[in-house]
Amino acid sequence: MALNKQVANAEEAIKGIESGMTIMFGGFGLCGIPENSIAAVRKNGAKNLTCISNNAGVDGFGLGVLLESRQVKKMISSYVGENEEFERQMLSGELNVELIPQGTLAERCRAAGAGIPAFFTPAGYGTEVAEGKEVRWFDGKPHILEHAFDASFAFVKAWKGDTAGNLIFKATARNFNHAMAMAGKITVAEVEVLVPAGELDPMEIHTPGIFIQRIYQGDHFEKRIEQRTVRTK
Amino acid sequence: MALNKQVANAEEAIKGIESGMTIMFGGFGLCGIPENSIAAVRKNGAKNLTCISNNAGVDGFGLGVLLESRQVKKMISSYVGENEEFERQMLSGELNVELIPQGTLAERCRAAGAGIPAFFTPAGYGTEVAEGKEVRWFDGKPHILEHAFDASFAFVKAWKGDTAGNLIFKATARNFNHAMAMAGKITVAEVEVLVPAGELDPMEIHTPGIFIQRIYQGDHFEKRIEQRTVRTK
Amino acid sequence: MALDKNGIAQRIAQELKHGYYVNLGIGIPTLVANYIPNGIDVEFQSENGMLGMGPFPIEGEEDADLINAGKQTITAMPGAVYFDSSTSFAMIRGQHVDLTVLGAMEVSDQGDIANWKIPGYMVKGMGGAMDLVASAKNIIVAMMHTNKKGESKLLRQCTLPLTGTKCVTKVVTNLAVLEITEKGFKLLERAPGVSVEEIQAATEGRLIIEGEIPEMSL
Amino acid sequence: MALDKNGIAQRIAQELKHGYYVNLGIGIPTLVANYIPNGIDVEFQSENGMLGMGPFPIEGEEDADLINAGKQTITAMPGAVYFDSSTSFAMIRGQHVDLTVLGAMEVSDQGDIANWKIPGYMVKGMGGAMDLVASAKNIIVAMMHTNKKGESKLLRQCTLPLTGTKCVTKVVTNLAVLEITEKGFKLLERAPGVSVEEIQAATEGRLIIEGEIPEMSL
Repeated sequence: MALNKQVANAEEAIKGIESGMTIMFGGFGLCGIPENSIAAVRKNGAKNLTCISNNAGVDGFGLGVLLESRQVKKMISSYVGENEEFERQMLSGELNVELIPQGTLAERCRAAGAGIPAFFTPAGYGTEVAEGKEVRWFDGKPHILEHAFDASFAFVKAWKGDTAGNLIFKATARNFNHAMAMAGKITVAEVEVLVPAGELDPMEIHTPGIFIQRIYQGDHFEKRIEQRTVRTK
Repeated sequence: MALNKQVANAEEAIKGIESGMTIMFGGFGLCGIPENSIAAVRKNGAKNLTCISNNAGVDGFGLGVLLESRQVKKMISSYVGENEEFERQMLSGELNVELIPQGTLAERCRAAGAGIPAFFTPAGYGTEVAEGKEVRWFDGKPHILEHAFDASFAFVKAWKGDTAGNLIFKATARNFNHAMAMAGKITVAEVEVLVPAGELDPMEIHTPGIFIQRIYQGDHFEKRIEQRTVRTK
Repeated sequence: MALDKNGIAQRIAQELKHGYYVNLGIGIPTLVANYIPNGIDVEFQSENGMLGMGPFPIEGEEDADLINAGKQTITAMPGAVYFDSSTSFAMIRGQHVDLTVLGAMEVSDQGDIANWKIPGYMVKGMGGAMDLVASAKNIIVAMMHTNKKGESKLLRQCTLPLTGTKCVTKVVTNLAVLEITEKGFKLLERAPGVSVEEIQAATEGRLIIEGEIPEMSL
Repeated sequence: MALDKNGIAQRIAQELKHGYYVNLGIGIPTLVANYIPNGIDVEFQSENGMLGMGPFPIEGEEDADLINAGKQTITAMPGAVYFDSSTSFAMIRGQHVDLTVLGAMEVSDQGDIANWKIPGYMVKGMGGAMDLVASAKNIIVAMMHTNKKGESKLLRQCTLPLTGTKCVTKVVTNLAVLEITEKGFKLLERAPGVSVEEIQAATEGRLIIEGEIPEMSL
């Protein structure tokens, strides 16, 4: 029998979250973010969180919600624009921000999930990102040593999921969700549609259920669009 | 417009293969092996090849075909059983064999495709696989440094593909084909069914076409079964 | 009476816990799948690229594209998923698999394991064994207590080339269940009718015998 | 007459070759997609996870799950494919992308680039730029030749924190097309009606002028 990872709701899914933890949040901009888990963490009230997320949401949505409630001590991201509260907290020194190259961010997530404690990448060589890091040349090109992340929880969002934790993402909403799902010690997946194990085609699954500890169908998905750009017919 | 990687046949697909090259071959056992490309390399006659492949085929099928014709100088594999000609050449010293852990083999392929020149893994620490390799401890556990492969060609086999090089694999025939597709300087994909770009669902593709330089529909797939095991109804 | 291979597999199956992901090696370990206790859900990982491995197919339904790591034709259970080799070993290296069961030629009383190479013989390779033993949280070795010459396979030091060091957690043999501790093999259970003395005589490595040693219940 | 942003994009589009995979940064680079020469097939990579990016959607057909790296709603072309961020940067780091077009605040005559941080100002982050410039085989910078104060952005040494070193291959500005060589910026083309002297005056880094410098043909 397939293993059953289903939990009732977001509140149950985030059980164990405590102040001071390091948590990953999937998504790129507002696309594919774990809205329901974020709302539950807000309600939970855990403080001094270190959040690993490519972006930091916008005012009032996405991780912006946890910034407003002052639950975040540190953000580890590649790009944090478009958020006034973020900017205020960062400039006032309330919020600690570590900016790292986007590919390094993704690979440090995958490495954490894949049991690779460290790897060499060319990204950031010769920049302040490389400060204090080991440099080694391979094939005539400089690289720096980067380490796997260590996160207690990872919150990810998928389109469809089954009770065994298998996930399918829609379009570009896959982004960081896959590698972060691999990386969390406890990975919580929220999905738009939850089906019984056996209903998804095993060839169409993007993230195998072994990486997922808890899965639930979200109550509500706002799926806000950050930059609505259109053309005329 | 999607890019067009289609070539007419196996002969055209392997153009550029030369004696002394390092070549990757996808597949696990006889499952998902690039039968048509192997046959074309046999016909081409290039010698002194270094072959990176999880296994070495069986007598008369898979890479066994290139062993029979004495085209292989060196095999880099994780497991090489079930092949008498292989055993004969290895014991006589005609064939050089480098055995490496299967996970390290897979990760060295992915690393090659992903621009990661080297990474740390715990596999092989304290064994002869670690001899001469850098050891470093992370989180109280010893790891060894392993390097990305460097292969001129990679031959992979998929179930369906489109003219843009996008690939879908069937069941466990995905195995090493995905990471090797990423790794080859020139990656050649043979598929059972080739369709025009746009006919595959972009969410169902396993290997993006950017990793594939040439694709063709194979003439004939024998798809031999190595261990036919069944139960009675 | 000493266990046969099926008995070893049956005893190891008692180590399965509800919710485990399990990787079974070739040989005796494969038989463990036949003895899953009632009420326990586990999923089998096959390192060539699937989770949710099912039994062998019914004759005529074999699929060349669906095999296990032993290259045998198999089937998929509901909830199964396929993936590529680098993802498969990401699962293994990243400690997402809860239990690994492997055969061995030798195990040392510090938990070293040798199971891939005998100098002087044709070496077929380590396959995925080195990745599995280097990373798995819980590694149970399934093997006969002695080799065909009657020599102990539970040693003070392995004599064969190692597959991994300080990694085995338990050993289940035809004679006994033993746990690897800092001080050596701790005897946990005897096979039905096998005496502590017989086990002691068949064990070259340090053997810890504390109190009454119960018989296995199968 | 100096080019406007569209003119810069149009000139860069001439660098596209049939069969290229291209990553376009935010700003002027995005406009390059509007000027693909006839008969040339290229595919656009968006580092948030797709190949085969198409134009903006028709109003009412926006999909929150389908955006580009600038977080704009987009569409997919036939032959498109979606993937996760670690695979996306595997493509970039592994040099599978043929051409990267980026904006910049400064470029040095050794090919260093600064485009992510101005000390004293709010820093938003490097996004994927550091990965792109560290790995791409062919990096073209699209920018104005001088900043708003009229100061050259083509320098002997960058003054701002670097994004990458010795990586830029060409610079296309409102005034000129320049190639990075070992000896500095080699002037290849002038914008229509712009003189070599004007370009020289606007270039702080070493400028190499050899022979007659042709005007761009747009």
